[in-house]
Amino acid sequence: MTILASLAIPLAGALAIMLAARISDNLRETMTLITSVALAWNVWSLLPAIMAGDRPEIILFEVIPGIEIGFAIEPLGMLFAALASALWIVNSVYSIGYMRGNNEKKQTRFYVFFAFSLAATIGIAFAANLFTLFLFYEALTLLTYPLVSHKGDEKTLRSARVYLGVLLTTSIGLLLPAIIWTYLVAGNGDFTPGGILAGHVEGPALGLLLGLFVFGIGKAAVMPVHRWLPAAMVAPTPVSALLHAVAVVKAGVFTVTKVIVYIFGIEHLFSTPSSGWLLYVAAFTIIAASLVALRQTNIKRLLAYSTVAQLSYVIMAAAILKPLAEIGASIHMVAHAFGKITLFFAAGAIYTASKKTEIGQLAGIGRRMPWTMTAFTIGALSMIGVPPTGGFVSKWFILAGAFQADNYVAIFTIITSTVLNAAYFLPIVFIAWFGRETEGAGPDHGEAPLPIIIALTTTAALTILFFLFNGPVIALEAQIFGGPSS
Amino acid sequence: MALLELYHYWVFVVLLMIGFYAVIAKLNLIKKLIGLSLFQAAVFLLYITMNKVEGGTAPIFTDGAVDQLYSNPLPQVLILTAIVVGISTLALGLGIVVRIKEEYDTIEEHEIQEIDRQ
Amino acid sequence: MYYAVTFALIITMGLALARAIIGPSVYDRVLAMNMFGTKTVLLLAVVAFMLGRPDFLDLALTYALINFIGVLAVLEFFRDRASRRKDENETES
Amino acid sequence: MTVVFSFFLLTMLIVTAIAIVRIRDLFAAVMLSGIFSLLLAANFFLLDAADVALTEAAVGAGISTVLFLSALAMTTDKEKAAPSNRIIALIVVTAMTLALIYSTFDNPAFGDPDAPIHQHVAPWYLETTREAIDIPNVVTAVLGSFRGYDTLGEVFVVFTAGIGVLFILGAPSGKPRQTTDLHSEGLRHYLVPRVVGRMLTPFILLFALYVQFHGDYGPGGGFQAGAIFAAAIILYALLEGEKSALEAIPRSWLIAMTAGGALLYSAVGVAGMLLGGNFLDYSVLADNPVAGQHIGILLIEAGVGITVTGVLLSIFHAFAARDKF
Amino acid sequence: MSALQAHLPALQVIVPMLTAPLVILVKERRLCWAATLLASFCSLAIAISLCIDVLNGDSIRYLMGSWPAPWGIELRVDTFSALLLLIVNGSSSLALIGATASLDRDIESSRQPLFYAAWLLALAGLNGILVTADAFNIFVFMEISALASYVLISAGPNRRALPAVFKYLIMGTIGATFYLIGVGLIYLMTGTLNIADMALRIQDVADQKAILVAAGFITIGLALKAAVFPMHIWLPNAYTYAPNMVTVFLAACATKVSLYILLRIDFFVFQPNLSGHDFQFSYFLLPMSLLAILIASTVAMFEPNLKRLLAWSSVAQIGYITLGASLVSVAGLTASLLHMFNHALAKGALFLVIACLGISLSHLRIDNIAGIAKQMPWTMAAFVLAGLSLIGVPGTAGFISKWYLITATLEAGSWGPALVAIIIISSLMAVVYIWRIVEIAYFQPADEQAVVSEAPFFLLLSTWIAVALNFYFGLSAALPVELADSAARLLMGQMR
Repeated sequence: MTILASLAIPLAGALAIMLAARISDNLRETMTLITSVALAWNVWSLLPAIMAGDRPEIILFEVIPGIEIGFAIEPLGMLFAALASALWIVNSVYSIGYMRGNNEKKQTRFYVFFAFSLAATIGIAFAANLFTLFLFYEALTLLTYPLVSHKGDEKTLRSARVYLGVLLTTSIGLLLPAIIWTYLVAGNGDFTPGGILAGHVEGPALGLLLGLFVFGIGKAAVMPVHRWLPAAMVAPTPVSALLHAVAVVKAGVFTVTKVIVYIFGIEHLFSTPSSGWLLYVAAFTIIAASLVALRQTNIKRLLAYSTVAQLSYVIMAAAILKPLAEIGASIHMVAHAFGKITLFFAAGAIYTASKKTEIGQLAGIGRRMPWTMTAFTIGALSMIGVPPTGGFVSKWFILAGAFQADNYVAIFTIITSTVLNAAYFLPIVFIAWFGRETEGAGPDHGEAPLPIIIALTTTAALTILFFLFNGPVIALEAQIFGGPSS
Repeated sequence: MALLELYHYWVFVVLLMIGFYAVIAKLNLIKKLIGLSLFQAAVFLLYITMNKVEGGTAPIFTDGAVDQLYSNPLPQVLILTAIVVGISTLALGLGIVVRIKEEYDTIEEHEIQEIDRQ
Repeated sequence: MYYAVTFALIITMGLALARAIIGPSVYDRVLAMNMFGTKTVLLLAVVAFMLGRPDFLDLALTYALINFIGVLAVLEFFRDRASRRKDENETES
Repeated sequence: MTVVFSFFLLTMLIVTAIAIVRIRDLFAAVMLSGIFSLLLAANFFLLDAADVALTEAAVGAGISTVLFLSALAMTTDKEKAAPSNRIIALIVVTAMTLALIYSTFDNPAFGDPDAPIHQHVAPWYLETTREAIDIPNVVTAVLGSFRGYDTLGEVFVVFTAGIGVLFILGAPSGKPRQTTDLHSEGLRHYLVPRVVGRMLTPFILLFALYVQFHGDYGPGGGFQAGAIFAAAIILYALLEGEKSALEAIPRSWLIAMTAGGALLYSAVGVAGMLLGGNFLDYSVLADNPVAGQHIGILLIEAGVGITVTGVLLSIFHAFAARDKF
Repeated sequence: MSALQAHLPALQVIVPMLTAPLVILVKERRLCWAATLLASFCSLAIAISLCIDVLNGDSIRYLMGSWPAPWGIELRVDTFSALLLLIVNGSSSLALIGATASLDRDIESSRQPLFYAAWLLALAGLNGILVTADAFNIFVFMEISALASYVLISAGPNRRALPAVFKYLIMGTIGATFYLIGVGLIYLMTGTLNIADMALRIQDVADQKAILVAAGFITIGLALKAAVFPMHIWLPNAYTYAPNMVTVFLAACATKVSLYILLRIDFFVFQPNLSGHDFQFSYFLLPMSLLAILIASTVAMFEPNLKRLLAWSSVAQIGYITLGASLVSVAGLTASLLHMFNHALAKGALFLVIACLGISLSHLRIDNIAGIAKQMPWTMAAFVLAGLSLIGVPGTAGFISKWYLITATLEAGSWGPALVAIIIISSLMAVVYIWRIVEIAYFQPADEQAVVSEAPFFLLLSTWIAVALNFYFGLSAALPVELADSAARLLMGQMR
């Protein structure tokens, strides 16, 4: 029942928001907060049972014989749902400040679709089989479209078209055939520990199927299907946060990981040489995206490319196909979420306060906005992987996995990209704190509105706290993969 | 004699194609409808040709005749229906042509297309 | 005997048909059509006897009636057209 | 010997058809198609299809000629010389002709009594008609009872065409036409047609009734009777003018007839259902199944006749009324 | 009750057919509408009842006039016909619920009784085709429905409806006559008109030349009526200029019934008896289907007129249906039949939206609807949702058929992946032409002067029922899937 409640709460919330908006804006935003807290409460209440090894599941109904809509909770999905629902609270607080601070129009539509998107995200996280997952995956694409195209001018529409186009093309064109293929050969698409394809698909065909899945899940933004991510930068910052940290890209890498673990099966993939290409593609994406990020001058675009690179960390970690690396993948999802949401919040705070969007304009801004830039710095360090931030933990596990597999490509990639990350983040931090502000370059401004500050401080704190207290997450994930001790 | 007997079928084919030609090649709408009725008439001929039994007579019993062969009544029934369908279609088609003339002041297909293109 | 009559009728029908096709004036065609109808009635009557089914003379009767109505309709239309043409000519000149 | 006669008639048929297609005067084309119908009907008669011959003559030479002429009166009677895809059409048609003629070589020989077509269902009809329906005209038996459902469909096809023409020609016209009062006058001022026509009209009506009720015994039946009945009224309209014809049978009656005939037919079918048989089962209409069949066929033929008369006259009036805009 | 139960196949036709003459005797147009609606709903109830019966047991037979088949006319309802009966009666009922506002706009009240009668006749004709087991009887009812639909289309408010309907009349009559020739040739060789009996007796025909010609005539004739590419040229204009409600009704079912006859006769009579016919059938249908899918979708992407855009999309969707059938396998046929059902749902809903728009807009060009989502939020929301079903987004009915179609093509062998690619490309084209409309309706600034208000309640109601059905059958597709699967097995079961 709790599973269905998790789905129903955001939906009911959307309705409540719609109705509340007729009365007053304050009520509408209160509704958003209430809904997000209720959802988080509900999702987190599932945690103890899952930690204890329980696997609740529910079959809603049978669509066509053999294909059901059903939900089942396992550690990976639990982690994702817990993450998304928690970050939604923070994001809601931030949204209130951002939307008001920038006088955005059609705010009701924004909050309603935000709530809908969360419902779809929870659906993805808890899906019990490929079909259900695909259903919510597509729903998420469509429900975020109004958010991405929020501004509604010609340029935004064009970018939103790219967003929708790439995601729909890949999902209908590659993911759907892959899913149907899976159902055809395996008879079902249930997520089963150990995978369901062993004995059905072997050799080169397996590599092909993996390709269909990985490139079909466009949300994972593996090159060359990453184009939608920079394009979606036209959206308001809370939406970017949703895309990069809370829901969309996380849904992508989550789906890839889940497919690798529960459909292909790590063992089966590891024993099939033709699937090895995935690691190289992920490694290439990491390096290439980092190089592109180096040359960006717009903060949000830089962050977008950084996301492309970080996502491929998860993919690469999953593709190492060793338990430690898999744990690293799931932890990196969390760590990156905390770090990246902090960075976006900071970028949005700068925009709200000063309307600045370019890196060159940031000189000396640390003195005007100390809270914001502190958070930004923490986020950047986490991206690079410097202790004491969450990013360090995940890189540690991934490296450990790579050594376990004697995978030197992965090791080399991680080291190179760490250097590159440092190369594009540290200059920003440096000029923000130590650069000299050009005279009369912009309006006089101080910190961003209070809700924004609260939100970004919270996430920055989380980034650091995750370094200190990551035990439960590892324990949770160790249930599937066998922990570091084993 | 065999060829003479196949002649009925050939006439069916030739009439069918004359009608078909008129329908596709003629641009005057009324001429098309005339062609259409020729086209259908050919089919009537096909069916009625089938119904004939050598040495038979129309399937209407005559008093006192024993061992009389009768032609097949079924195709006749079918064609009675088909004739009615044909005239119904024709009436409807002509109604439409009259309305087209009122609206477009022409019943030549290419001229109508010309007007619509403007 | 029936055969000879039938042949004669068919030949007459052929001639009437030729006139109907060649025309050239409307009157030729109307006359030809009328004549053709009459010959068909005769043909039907003769054939009915030839096939030994004289009860089919009803059919010939129908044909005669239809033919009469058909010719009248043609004439009516023709008169209509003639007067319309005259109107058009008058308005034009 | 009839085969030889057919040969000539069929050849004339083709000649007429070609002439119809080639001739540019639509008026002449319509007259020629009247001749075509008569020829076709004569052929049907030679092929033992008396009922069909009767219908083809009444419909092809009578009703459709009148319809075509009404339409021509409102449109034009000259086909314009126009660019057309004649060559392509000719090639397509020739190719199809050759292919079809090739396929006919395997057809069962013309008139062969042993052909499958004459062996399977046809003998059953002939036998069962004698036993179960007991009327001489097998065609009427098949039409009215064995395949009465088809005939019901046929009545509704006519009905659809009727309401269709009323609907289409009931639309408001694009532009008003100049009023010519010629039609309403009719041919009243011409002595010979008027006298002959007046004498003939009652006889035609009487003959229509004969065809209607003699359908069980000879060629004829509801449809043919309806067509002849309508033709008689049309003749009256031609002679005495539209207006008088409408006074004789007003429009509302025609609508009622159109609907009433169709309803009568269906009602007979439903009655069969209510009395414990299947739809259109006439045997249950009377104590004696054969008598029931007689009643059923009589009633449905009446329904056919009424609807056909109503529809054909409605169509005729719809065309005629349009002309006087 | 059980006595009535036995008569259901006959009543399926009689109820709407008998109401037609009654309707023209009534002068009051609302009364006519009510009678038509009532008859349509009765008919729908009968169809549902028949559906349940055939799913529980064998096919239902009914002897007209109590004469035994093949001498008398037999009615036979099996899962295949039941599926189509649901589509036909469902779309008619749905369209009628909200029809009044739209029809009052297009047709003068004096002519409305005739219009409703023609509607009922079209419905009766389509039902008649679906329940009969007699090849000639099909022809008769085909003509009733065809003539009635010419009348319905000619009611279109634009004068261009007239040439469009004339073209339809010519092509439709040619198609029906071809069918008649084909039936005649088979009758000549077998001596019977009952389809089941034909299939039996055709085996004894030694020489198949005439049968082959008959198959050719029947296939081409029915393909003409079903608007199979490239014989679709009558369809776009006929659908565009018909009154909006008529488009809802006919677009959802008319061409599908022709396809029904095509499949029924082909699979019952020709496939089992003509050697190599499945190959000929595939090779005839497959390329045409693919061309239809690609070309019609391309045209739709650039078409400025909303209705014609959807009409072109229909041509493409017919391509999907014939593609499934051309695979000549249980999976392919299931996909094909399922898509008949699901496409009727999606297209019906979309044309209902068009009808909503047509109430306040006189021109349905794509630039006329700029920003209209603000004035007509319910209408455009319905458009988006129905559009998703047409695209085939999961959770909608359209997805279910796409799923089956891809499954079937993947099973088809070496051709499979290429066919899947084409299906997917055309799905993306559907995204383009649907999204083009959505974007303009939602994001372009509206013309401030235009006075546009939301569509009337009943029209919106039927639109949203259609949309809801799209989602219901997208999430719980057991009924259509079961029907389609059973029908496909029935068809394939005829092959030996």
